[in-house]
Amino acid sequence: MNKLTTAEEAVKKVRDGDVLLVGGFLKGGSPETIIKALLETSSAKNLTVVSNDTGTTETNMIKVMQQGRVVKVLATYIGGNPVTGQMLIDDPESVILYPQGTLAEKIRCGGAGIAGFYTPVGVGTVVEKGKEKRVFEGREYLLETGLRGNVAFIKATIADKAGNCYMRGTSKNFNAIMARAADYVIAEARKIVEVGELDPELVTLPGIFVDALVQSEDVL
Amino acid sequence: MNKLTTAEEAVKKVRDGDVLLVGGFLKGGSPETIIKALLETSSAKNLTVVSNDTGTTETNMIKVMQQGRVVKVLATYIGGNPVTGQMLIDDPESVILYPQGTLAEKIRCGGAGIAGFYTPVGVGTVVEKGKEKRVFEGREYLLETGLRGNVAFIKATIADKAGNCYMRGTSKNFNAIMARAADYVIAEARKIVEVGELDPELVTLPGIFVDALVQSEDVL
Amino acid sequence: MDVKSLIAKRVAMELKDGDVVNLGIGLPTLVSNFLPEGVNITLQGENGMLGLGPVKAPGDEDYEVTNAGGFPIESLPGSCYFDSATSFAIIRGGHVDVTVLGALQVDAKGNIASWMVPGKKVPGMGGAMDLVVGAKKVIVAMEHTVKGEPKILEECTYPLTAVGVVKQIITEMGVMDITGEGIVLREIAAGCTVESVQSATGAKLIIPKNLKVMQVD
Amino acid sequence: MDVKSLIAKRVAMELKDGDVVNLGIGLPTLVSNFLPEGVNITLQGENGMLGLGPVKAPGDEDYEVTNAGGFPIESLPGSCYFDSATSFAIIRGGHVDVTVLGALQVDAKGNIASWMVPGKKVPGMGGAMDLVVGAKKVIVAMEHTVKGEPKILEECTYPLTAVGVVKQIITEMGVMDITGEGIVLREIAAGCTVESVQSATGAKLIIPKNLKVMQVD
Repeated sequence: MNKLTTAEEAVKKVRDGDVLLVGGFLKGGSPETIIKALLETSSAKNLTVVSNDTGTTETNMIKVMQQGRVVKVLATYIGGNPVTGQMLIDDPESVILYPQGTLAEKIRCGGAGIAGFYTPVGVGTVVEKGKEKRVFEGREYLLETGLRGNVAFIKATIADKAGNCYMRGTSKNFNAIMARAADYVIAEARKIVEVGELDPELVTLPGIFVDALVQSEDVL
Repeated sequence: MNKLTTAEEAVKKVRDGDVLLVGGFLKGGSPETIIKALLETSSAKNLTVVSNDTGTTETNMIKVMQQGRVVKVLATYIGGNPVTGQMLIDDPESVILYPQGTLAEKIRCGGAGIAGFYTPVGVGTVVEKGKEKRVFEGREYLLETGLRGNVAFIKATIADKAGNCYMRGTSKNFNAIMARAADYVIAEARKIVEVGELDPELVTLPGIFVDALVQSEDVL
Repeated sequence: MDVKSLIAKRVAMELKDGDVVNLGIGLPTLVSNFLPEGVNITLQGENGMLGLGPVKAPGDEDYEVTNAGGFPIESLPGSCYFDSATSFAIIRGGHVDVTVLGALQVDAKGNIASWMVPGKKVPGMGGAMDLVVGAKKVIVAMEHTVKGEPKILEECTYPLTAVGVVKQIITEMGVMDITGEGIVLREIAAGCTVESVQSATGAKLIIPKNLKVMQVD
Repeated sequence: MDVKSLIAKRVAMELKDGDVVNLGIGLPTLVSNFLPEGVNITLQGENGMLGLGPVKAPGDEDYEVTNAGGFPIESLPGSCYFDSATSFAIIRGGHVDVTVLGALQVDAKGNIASWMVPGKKVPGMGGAMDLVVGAKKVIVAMEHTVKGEPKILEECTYPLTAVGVVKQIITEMGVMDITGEGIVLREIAAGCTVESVQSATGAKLIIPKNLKVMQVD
């Protein structure tokens, strides 16, 4: 199964109203080639973006947001993207902030068939608003639920044509987990090799999770 | 921090009444050198053993159990160890069986500070007995809680002296997760190298989780 | 062809190119021997692997790469490995397309009993409960009866592995789909009659107008 | 020595050989410059790394190995990398010995407010809530006041990062432990008086008999 295609072709899967899981941590491991294709060749709107940070002023997501196509954001830190900051000011309901570990775990659970989990993080803060609080062994925890997306955009360092991805260093971040929690997964890779050329022990993400593989232009 | 010691020295940390998390999947990745030291040099009793399978007739855990030192077992499959099978017959409360993914996730949560999680596995079976059942989006789930141990026994293929462990192939199994969920972790490695000699990308288990490192006799 | 191979061969015809498949121990492991031309599947081992190859010959025993039965196996190009929590995140999360397993009993509601016989030594459920709940499609591959007694029932009497998960049953007598209305006999083995299949089955079979003969070649 | 370096140097003295430490952005990152002889620590980056080395010089920018501020860094021998879920499993699971971070406000109950000022643009909490709840010891390293106003209070007025998690506060005026009785001034900076520290503090300080002078050399 050769999953190789172009970013333009792959982003055609994004529909109006979709929830997009977008990997990366600030500039690190950000799937810029795919986001650029979304920016330039897709007209999908009313999008929800789930991202650690929605990038920075140097990355492409801010431009998609400037097109008014993103109506909701789920993130942990938005200090690098003033458009997201402004969205939160204009409509506090449009940007939901989570503790970083809670967002990561919500996504992991979404991909792992787990409906919800109890975390001690956020107890006694604004994060607990509207959430069930429960005591286990004398300590309070919040119930957080699993999170999935329609499409995930992720970046790898090396991928084979079956979609097995090696994500080097800290570029694993949200890339490795978001790819497991979306119905359709688009991966860009800096280098693409034949099946069998990637050391099995270096596979960060099994190829079964990847639907479309595109060559990264590595624009950062 | 050189964590290198002997198995005999390391198992002195095991106390009467401890919960032991024992890695391995049947013979694969079983920490036999450490279990052998427990068998031959420790007198700790009233032990609870958490293990995928409590090994086979060819591995050492069965001998520890024959010494009458294991009073409780948490496992998923015990078909390879007739002593565990007999324990279950003699006292159904002494052997708790979990679906394999549930046991794995309980241990992961124990190590990850998550008090509990909702899984659809086991609904409508004997596994649901005594557990909270809850509906999320029309589907029933069981609440399972995190699980931790006092001491973990694990096996690695290569470890550096700081305890960073590479577990090759399917030997990762329960080894990689149990080491994150115990107060004291003893790792045996088939090969031990200097810090810096192990490729960071091959580290299955960060060294911060390992307290004592011993040379595996690789008895299997 | 022996009965087990016949069943395995018919199961193999249900698999699609690209499917991620978990094969239970015993008869189901035979399925990979009978994949149709052009159908490449990826085998998942719940002990932590994707891309399982054949079992190794005795003497070449590497216990760091085994299948879920604990036997050393070959690793195919494009394979990878992971810990047990990650393995069951894959399974529970719906990323396995098909799981094929045997059963002690299956019933008209799609319930399956496959892990213990009351009064006998209990081996444990291993990964079976996770697999049947998590996989997108569950196929039970088994002999139609045991010692002449039906294994396909109106309602399972043994402790369940899961509720309402089985989509299809394939035996040496035929191919059955489990539907909201009950068990539909889609295909019948050459040499069987509807009456003979029904009499070997403990649940009422629905016989469709387009009942076909089970083809395994 | 400037005030920030002084604070960082005193914080470094709290770290023990072998500690796993997460340093927040800003002043806390300076701590690793001042580790005492014989104290080797492992730095954790919540973006997915253990064994962080120094920030790289501009021009050598590898965005696949960064710190949690997004800056390319060196990787030390014995380092390793992991995804965000695994990183926070490490943090939430209590495997980080010490987290050092700045704060907007800290109070006598160990509450900390560090992520938003009401009425100002909200950057988000990032990993701070997880870090302060998960770490075995939380040290707040900050300047004692902001524009002359106390940051150490009886009760935080800004939205909290977490409840009852701060164990120690280190400022240019002293070292304070948060106890069940309130804030104990353990060490006082040379040149300060108990009165000057108290007047810069919005909570009643408990002054122990063995109050020491803060040493940073």
